[in-house]
Amino acid sequence: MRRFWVTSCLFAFLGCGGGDGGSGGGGGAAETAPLGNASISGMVMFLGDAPANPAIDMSEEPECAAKHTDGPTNPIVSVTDGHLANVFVRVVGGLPGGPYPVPSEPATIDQNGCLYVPRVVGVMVGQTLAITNSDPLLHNIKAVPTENRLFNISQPRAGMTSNRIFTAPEIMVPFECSVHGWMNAYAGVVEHPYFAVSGADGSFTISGLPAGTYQVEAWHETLGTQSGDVTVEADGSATLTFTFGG
Amino acid sequence: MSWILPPGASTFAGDIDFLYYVILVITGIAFVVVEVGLLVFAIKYRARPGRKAQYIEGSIKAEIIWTAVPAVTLVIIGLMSGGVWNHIKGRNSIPPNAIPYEVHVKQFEWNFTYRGPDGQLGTSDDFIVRNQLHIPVNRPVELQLIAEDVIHSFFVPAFRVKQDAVPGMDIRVWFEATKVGEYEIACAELCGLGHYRMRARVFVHSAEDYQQWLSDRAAAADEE
Amino acid sequence: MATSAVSLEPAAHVEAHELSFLRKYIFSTDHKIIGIQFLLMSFVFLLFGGLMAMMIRWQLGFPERPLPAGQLLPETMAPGGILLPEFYNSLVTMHGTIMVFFAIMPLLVGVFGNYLIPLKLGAPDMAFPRLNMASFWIAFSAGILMMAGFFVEGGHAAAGWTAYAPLSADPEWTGVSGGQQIWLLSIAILGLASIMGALNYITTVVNLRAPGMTWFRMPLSIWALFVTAILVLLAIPILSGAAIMLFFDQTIGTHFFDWTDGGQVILWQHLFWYFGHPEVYILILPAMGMVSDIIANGSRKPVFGYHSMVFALISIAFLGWVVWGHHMFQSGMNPTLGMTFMISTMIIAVPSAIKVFNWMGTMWRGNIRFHVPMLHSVGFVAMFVIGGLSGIFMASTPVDIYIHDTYFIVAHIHYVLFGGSLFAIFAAVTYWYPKMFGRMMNSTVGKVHFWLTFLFYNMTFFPMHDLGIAGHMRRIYDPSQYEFLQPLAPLNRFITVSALLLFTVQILFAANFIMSWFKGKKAGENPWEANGLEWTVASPPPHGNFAKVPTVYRGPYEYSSPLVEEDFLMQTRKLASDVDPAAAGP
Amino acid sequence: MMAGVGSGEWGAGTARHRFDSLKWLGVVVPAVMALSLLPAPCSLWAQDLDRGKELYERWCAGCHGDTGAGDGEAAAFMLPRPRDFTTAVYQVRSTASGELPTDDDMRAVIDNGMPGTAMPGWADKLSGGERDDVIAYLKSFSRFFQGAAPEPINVGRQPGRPSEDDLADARRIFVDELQCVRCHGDEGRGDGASAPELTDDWGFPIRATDLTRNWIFNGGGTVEDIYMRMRTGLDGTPMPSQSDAVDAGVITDEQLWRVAQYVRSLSPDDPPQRRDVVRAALFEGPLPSGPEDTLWDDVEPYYIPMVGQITIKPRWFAPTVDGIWVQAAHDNQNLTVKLTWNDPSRSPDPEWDAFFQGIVETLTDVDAPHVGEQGPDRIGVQFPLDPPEGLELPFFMGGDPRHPVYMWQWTSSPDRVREGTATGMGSFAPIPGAPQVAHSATFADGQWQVQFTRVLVPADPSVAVPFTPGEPLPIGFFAADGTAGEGGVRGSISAWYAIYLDVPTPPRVFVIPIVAVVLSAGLGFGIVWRAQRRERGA
Repeated sequence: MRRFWVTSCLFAFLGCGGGDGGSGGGGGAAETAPLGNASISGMVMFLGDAPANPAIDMSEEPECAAKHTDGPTNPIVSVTDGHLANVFVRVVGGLPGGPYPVPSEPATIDQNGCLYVPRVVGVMVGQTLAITNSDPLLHNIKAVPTENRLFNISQPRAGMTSNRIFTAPEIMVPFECSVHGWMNAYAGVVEHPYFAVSGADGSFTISGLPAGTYQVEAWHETLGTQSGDVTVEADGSATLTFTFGG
Repeated sequence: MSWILPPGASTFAGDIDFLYYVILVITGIAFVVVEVGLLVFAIKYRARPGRKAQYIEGSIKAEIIWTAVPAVTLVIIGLMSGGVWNHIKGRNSIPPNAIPYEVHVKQFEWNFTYRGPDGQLGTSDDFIVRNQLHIPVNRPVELQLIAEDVIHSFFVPAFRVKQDAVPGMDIRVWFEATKVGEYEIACAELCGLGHYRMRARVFVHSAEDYQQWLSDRAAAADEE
Repeated sequence: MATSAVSLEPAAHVEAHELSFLRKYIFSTDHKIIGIQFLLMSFVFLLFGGLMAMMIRWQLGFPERPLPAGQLLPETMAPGGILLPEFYNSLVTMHGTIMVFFAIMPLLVGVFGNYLIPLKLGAPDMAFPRLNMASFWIAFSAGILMMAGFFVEGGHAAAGWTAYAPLSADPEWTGVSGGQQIWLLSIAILGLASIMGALNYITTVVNLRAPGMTWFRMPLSIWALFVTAILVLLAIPILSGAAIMLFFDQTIGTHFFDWTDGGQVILWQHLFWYFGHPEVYILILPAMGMVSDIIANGSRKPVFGYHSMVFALISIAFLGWVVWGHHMFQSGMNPTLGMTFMISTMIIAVPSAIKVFNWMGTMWRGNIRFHVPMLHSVGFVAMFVIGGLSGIFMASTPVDIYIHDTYFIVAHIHYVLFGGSLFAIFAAVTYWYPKMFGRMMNSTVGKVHFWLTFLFYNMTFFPMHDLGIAGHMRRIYDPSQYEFLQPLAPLNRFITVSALLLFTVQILFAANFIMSWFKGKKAGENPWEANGLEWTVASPPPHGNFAKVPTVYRGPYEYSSPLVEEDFLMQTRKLASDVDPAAAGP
Repeated sequence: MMAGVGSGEWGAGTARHRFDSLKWLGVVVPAVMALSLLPAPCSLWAQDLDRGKELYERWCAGCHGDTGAGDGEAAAFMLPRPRDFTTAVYQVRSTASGELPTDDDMRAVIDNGMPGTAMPGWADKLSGGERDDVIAYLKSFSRFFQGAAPEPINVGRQPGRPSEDDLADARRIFVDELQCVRCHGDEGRGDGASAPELTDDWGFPIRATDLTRNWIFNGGGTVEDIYMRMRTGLDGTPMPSQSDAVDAGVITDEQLWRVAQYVRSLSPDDPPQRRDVVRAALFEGPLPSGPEDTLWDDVEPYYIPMVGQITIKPRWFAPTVDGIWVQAAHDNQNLTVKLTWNDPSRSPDPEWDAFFQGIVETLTDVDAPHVGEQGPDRIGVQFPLDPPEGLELPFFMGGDPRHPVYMWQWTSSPDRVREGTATGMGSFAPIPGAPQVAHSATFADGQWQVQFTRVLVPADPSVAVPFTPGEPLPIGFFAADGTAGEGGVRGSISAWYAIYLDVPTPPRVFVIPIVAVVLSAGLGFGIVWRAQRRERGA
């Protein structure tokens, strides 16, 4: 009990958005306090043996191939001992009304080794999405949303950055690169800050929540979506596990 | 400055280059005649005080000549071209023994589909190689160009082959490489912001190398 | 237009009724003012188109090198001054569009159609003056709209001036939506203007010829403009229709060109080129006509084979409708059609050949005065020949397989449109400038400008043939991506430098044009000692052109006629032997 | 709420249901109308204590305590302490000193929070009705509210814009008559002579407000707010009401307004905007030689908000420094960075011992015992040691083992700067050898100004970051105030920002094209002009 009040009030004190890693300390300092500081953390598991990811033929893109020492594969379903990465988890029900503070740090996607990194990214409506090119060759970023405005821009040189802002929530905005057909990424555009993407170890954390019962949905590009309900005491971390495959 | 065509590497090169040089010579002559004529007249008949131009309204004979001569030459060129054109692009020009490939063309990639071991296209053992076309030498190949988004154009300068790939149309192009080696494939029709980089390569193998490559590749495809 | 007030003052005093400045120079119904309005507008667009060409050339000559002052361009076009591929495509598209639709076409048809037809036919004005005014202001607004496209989100149209579907039909492929739609709208609106103009020309030529001005006494320039007007009237509606169809595909979800929904991709090409090839002749016939006038005047000789020249014009106009397919040899069109189109294309070369030889014949045994217009006209013939001959390579379908969509085509089109049309335009502008503004353009500068232009022009475009022969594709942003193009880099740089020089020397023309307006030598009624009706009136001609309706006694090319002492004989001059047209009859 | 009213007043046990519903309506409709139309005081009767309690315990009790005594779980880590509602002593009021606040007053604080304290604003988190209920519940903590109807004091209107003389006079009153300077300091930075001794009515140490940052004034930063605070005082704090002075005729009401205007004038017109990139201006001439150098006047200052370090233990929740002004300049040889921040004390300072002790006693610490004695004031500037690959930055506090940072650490006593690397907060490893970072620091009127200067290219790039003009480099800050018990990792920190050393846009970029155009145009026109002259000559 005690610990919670400590953290809670000092978050209120700091007025920072949920204290997630780098941005936590001061990034949000300019923004208003979070609704709370309960957090939902959990795991995305994958049952059974994962489908093999297709190999990518990068023989015509030596600069990229060089960045993949062991033959490049397309991380569509990336499972490490039963944990599933690149799952977009977000709260879909039970939230008090907004508006929610928009973080000033941009969400980021990099094009590195002819792959989008990360493959799945979450971004808030109105938040900047910074798209960079780390490869010394032409990529074009083609987003074909349904709710937002489509764009198709090129980055012919390494080190280029383009910023885009989505104006409407959309699950998910698909990204392609027409030069490299295998390159895909997905951006989940949400109007609240309560989302996360499962890491390599399948774990995710959604923090800054007020106490309450929430419906949480997990999305995967090929394995579909799942949802679960979870109740968080005002004192933070409830856990939630999603299981795909099997 | 060179008006010499780069070396060709397919059976078409001979015919096309020959026609090209024929036209080059004919037009060259016409070019010289006209330009020199203009120059000579310009100097010879430049205005001089007290001299008056000769009042000539025309000459039917002359005009008939310089109507007939170009007309005839041009029609001859046309007829010469016609044969070659039919041989290359004509409806039934594709040799029966041509090896079929499917080429799925999209912004901004060439995806070449190869027959698997069963020697049939459109079966499960087909495999796709991106931006690489491997063909045997001295053997006609037939490409079915399947454009998936916009119009692209399959262009191999060394083979003197160019054919638009139009979405929604069944388009086939054939050629027969005559020199082992590696050549570049370009997209010749503006197809978007990556058009300038829509590059692929043709690898012309000797017959046995080709078989070797094919089996390696099929094996690799199996593992995946 | 404010400045034109100065130059046109002389016209003012003869005006029966004084008009407000606005009515006189802005919303004027006087064909001469409208012609000059077109002239100024087209020159501005010529400048824009030229600047775009310079950017394109820079990118090709020095890829990866920041454009000088490119930092002034927004991030979405050239971050750090280095052009982006999508912006490069927009440039390529707009260079073609601006030059064809807003520079050359209005210069030839808009300017000289308006200015010459009534004057040379002895008419007081166009048949429909207000329609005439409307056609200018509609064209003007189309131009503004077209330029506006650069400032919309997603950038300007990037599908080439030929706007091939589906690239132009679906924003998904280019990322351009607003720009492409603006492009289509602007083209459709411009089409309206062109049609208005064409109607006006045809009606005027048919109905407003002065007594004695029979069909075969019309100057070739008028013949050409007349034929052109017919082509415009028939061709432009097809483009407008196609543009509107594509616009609907873009906006309200029709599927004319959408192959996934029963549309036909290649339909656009057929529609576009069915308009497009006549368009090519729209862009060259008036030039041929005016050059014929000027060469006759310069050589002080009648045009060699006037009648065959006329028939050549007409036959070109007819054949022009059955050759559109030669733009599509490699498009997957039925190869048998390829054969027919090849033959028709070969045949259409013949009339052009006739014209070239007749021009030479005109100079033959002449007494050639090399005034600036004459220089440009001879330059025209010399360059047009190259453009015509290089066309034969493409006409031969097998050779076309190789050179189609390469720089050989680029060279060809520029030899026809720059070496051809633009030189003719320089000739015509300098030739009729005294009539338009009452002052001569300076001839020394004119000659310097001609020779420098001629030199740099050839340095720029002739090597492009060699690029094409080496297989250099057109419309590519960065040639260095291909191994087989890398050896051509030096040649590309050479071309770029030449192009920059070519662009720079045009300053001479601009300066000459502007300064002669105020300070040029005063011109008499007939500075070139020519025969046409326009030379019988003051320079510039008063409102209503002719004090009394002129009577025409002979054809326009009676130079060095044995009947008279001096070496020209005006169409209106009545000799003892002449009978009045009433008796003679047309 | 309708339901609430319905069940609460009529639903219970009456027999005739048809009439019930009618009566129910008869109350609810006016109630709803009242709620929507009437201002807070009148809406009292519609408030719902039960829900107020529920809301209070959910959102407020953690700090303010279940009994409202301001002794919640977290209270012990806060300074200033949460309000004790049982005493009904409220700082922000529109009522005379010692009076109860009106509901509007309480609502204002709940809506906007108390900037610079742990009290957040609730306007966008609780509905209007909910806040009314909470207010009702708060008042139930103290019997004083029973039947009380506090009246706002009536104040005149603000006189027009102050003239120079008005402000000068106001300044005189500020200094001599009302002697605000005794606590708030000569420059109003809360560094007055008696600032160190200040405690609130509960004996907790309390800061004299820094009057140069009106965006964190409790009760608002407008002239009206300031005037009202002066008239009514901030009950429970040393801030007295000046009404008596006015009534006694020591100063006129207008003069008080002028003072309010003067105080307002101490703060910038608009609160500083946080910007992500600090631009280091390019100097042609010499760089500023010290913090006082007037050259700094031309260099744009950037405001960097700071927050308590609450991630690494021991955490710190009540930092002194909540913002730093950063200015930077370079001359392609050296980069110089000037940091300016307000800190009432030049630590360590015996005068502040009491305050220091107060804090140490007040703030029970969860994580670690407090340092025994005042430490120095400290400032830290950090850069990622390795150029960030992609967009991955070191952990924003002192880096992490994989991504070390390069740091400048300055202490006020001894007055020195140390250069080093760190792989996490507190893990500072000084770079051996001669320091490359020169510095000079001045303290005056509760404000530190520290200037760091270093060559762009360090001797050993493996331990020190090179600064490259034209390439943005991440930069972060750490600050600690010794007299406030800050030290070690206790203090305030910033997120990552970026510093960008301006590069001159090569003038040729703009000049050459213009020159080229002018030249060639000039040439062209010149040629034509000469030709025309000859023409006329001929």
